[in-house]
Amino acid sequence: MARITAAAFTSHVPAIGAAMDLGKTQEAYWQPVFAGYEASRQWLREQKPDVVFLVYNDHANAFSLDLIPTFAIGTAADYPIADEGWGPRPVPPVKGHPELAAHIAQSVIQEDFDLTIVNRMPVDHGLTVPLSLMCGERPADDFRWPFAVIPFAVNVVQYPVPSGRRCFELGKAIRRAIESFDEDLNVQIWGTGGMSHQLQGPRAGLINREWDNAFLDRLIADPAGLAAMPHIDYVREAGSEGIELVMWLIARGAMADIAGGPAPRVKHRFYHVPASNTAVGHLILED
Amino acid sequence: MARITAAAFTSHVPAIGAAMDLGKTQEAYWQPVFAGYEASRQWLREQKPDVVFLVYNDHANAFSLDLIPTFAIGTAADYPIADEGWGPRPVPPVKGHPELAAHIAQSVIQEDFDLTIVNRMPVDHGLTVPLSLMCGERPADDFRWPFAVIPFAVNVVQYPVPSGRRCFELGKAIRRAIESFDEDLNVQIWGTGGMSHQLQGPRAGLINREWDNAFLDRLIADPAGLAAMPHIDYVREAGSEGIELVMWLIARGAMADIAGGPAPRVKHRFYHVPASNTAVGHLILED
Amino acid sequence: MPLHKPYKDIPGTTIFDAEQSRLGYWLNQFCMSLMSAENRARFKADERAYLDEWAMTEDQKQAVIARDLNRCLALGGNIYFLAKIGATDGKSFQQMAGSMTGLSEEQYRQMMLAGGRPAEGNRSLADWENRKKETL
Amino acid sequence: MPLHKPYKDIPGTTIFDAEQSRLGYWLNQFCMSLMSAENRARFKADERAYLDEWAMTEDQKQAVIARDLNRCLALGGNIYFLAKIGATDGKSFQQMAGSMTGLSEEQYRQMMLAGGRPAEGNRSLADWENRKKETL
Ligand SMILES: [Fe+3]
Ligand SMILES: [Fe+3]
Repeated sequence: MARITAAAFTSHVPAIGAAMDLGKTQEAYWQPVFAGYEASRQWLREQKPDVVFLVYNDHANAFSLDLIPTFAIGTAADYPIADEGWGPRPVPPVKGHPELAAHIAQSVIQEDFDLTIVNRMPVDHGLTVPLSLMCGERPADDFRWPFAVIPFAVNVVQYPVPSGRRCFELGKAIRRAIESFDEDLNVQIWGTGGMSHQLQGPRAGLINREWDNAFLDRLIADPAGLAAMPHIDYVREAGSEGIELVMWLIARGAMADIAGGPAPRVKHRFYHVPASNTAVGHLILED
Repeated sequence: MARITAAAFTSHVPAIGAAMDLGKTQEAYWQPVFAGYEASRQWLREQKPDVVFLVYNDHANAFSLDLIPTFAIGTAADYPIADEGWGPRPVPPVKGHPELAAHIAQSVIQEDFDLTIVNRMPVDHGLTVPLSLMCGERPADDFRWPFAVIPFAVNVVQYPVPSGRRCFELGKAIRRAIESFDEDLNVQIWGTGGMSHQLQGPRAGLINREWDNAFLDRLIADPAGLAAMPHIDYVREAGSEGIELVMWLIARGAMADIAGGPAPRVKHRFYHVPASNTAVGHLILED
Repeated sequence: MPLHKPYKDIPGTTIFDAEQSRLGYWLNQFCMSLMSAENRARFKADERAYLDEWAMTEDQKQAVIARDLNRCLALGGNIYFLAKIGATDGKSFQQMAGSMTGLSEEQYRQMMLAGGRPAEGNRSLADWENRKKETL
Repeated sequence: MPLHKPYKDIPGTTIFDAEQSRLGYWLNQFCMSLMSAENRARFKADERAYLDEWAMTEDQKQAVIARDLNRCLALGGNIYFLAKIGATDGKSFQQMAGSMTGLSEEQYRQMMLAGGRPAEGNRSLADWENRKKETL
């Protein structure tokens, strides 16, 4: 039986990917960011997940205004790396897990989540930066990610985006789906995006350290309460792009305690300002 | 304030479109089918809706296997006619209602329906055949449809399709959304597809007159009960493509009685076998 | 626990679920390409060459060339996609559906005119098993 | 009753809702086209000619040519789409974001290093109104 063993949460700032791709990780500006992920890389090597269910948002790369799915699940065997305008990142292509992905899609659609199923989709920094942060640079002689990935894209670009509560409920359904899959798989679920940041308008550069840390506290100890927070609070307190944090509630909703199990263990917690325009937040919870 | 004044239900058999396009409507085979819609055409001319919210399914024309939305709402200003393999039907292009469509999308997404918003989409016989049946041939000197259309595409091609109950609940939410739109609009909602038919395999040609008529009876008098019917009953009793009938529950769920108002008036009811492989069912309910 | 698939009990019917969809991905995408007149012409000019442009299995290509729609279904095809092959051949949906039933075109047309295939005796695998026994 | 838009109260911020999306459809689709190296080269070779291929308003074209991102936002642009213009120019996301704030690139970078723009005083239109009054 497949089981969710841990959840990881992390910002997915594009500049972090660029810093890795351009060999700047030891520069004074970037060194503290990457230091915050050293323990995580070690942890991930030990955990050896078979599959990561990776919740992120596309940033106008796979989806234009022609078609905007609220929730899109990737059921493909592989996903190319998007050219976001700077050329594609020099990272390995992403291998999917079609069987588990299709199983999850089938299960949660039957639980009234109206997913869009996607079989062709380039993946952007929202998905590849978390992989880079957590896995480190991929060596030329083993240029692949060490596990399969199920991309799960959430619309947080055009309003209205799904509510925190909807995301949290979806997480619960995803847990049930994964746990009903026959094959013995070690599955992690990652929530990405955030923390506070605003990339647009005269208010760009907004950072709210206090609010971000309260968000992390509540994500650990009061996720159901946190899921009730309305969108306007995210935007007002954490910047227009801070809304990405609703996606973390999908991963959190998929953990054991929400299904009546024991509370998760906090394996790692990290917070840093700034990375480009953004506050970096990171959390690992083990089930 | 926009208001839903009526719901119409009809099969959307492609051969019916072909019969109209090829001038065969007076042939003995087709004459009874079109006779069943004469009263409807008169009724529609009198009703003069501003907008028809048209629930249908795409038949592998707008959506390939690359991307399969469970529910897709069209918010575009216009929609071209699909070339389904025989060349596009010679019918007018479809004008949308972007403002109302976007309003509905925004409203129901906030009510936890995970729609996909679509701004570029060719429309196939699922949408154009009901328009042709209800409006009649369009004269060369007024080659346009007499109202705006909001296309609402439901996945009934790849399993799992949404449940009857989900469709019915969505209809309720669509009603609330339409009634909260500021402009004074006469809106109809149409449910299309069905009735019993199976297009594939050694069992192709299945028709179930008794079941179809019981479906019509319950759609009128017991829609909530009907919405509880599981998919397997549709497939077993009404053929593999009979599953399209779940879409009728969206339109039915949007009617006044479901929101606590009076029961609808049955303006017209028609049933005929066969049109090509399919039983033709048709119903007009006025609020 | 694998997903519950009650529809496996319907005789003579292939439900297009995620499993079939995976199997038939390229077969169906090939069919989708026949939505343009240009591709239809290219396909008709040299079926084999056109099919070889797609990552389909040899079985799938053979089933398409043979216009064996039942085989196409078994190999992951979906009827709405497959219909585009029939459209390219100038066939109606009734001709396509009939071709899968073992009836002649005229027999199928007559069956439909007479009210179609009844649900009675066609609801379950057991129904078809029983019929086979009676026929023996 | 029109939809409730509480986010209209956030200062210096344009929330990309359905209304903005309609306004900016072609502007954003133009931006999306810059995802291919070939299109980026064509755009750089003759911006005006490239823009004229799109059903954008003259205002939108002018705002793009001027690289006035705030104006682009007002005309329906979304920042993730607009970022592709910056990418084409070889700009980082920080340079783009900074360009909308009225600060110099260096001032913006320093503000971020010092912990970013505080939420305090930037939560509502009233906050900004009050600040303006104090400055007078
Ligand atoms: Fe992001
Ligand atoms: Fe249909």
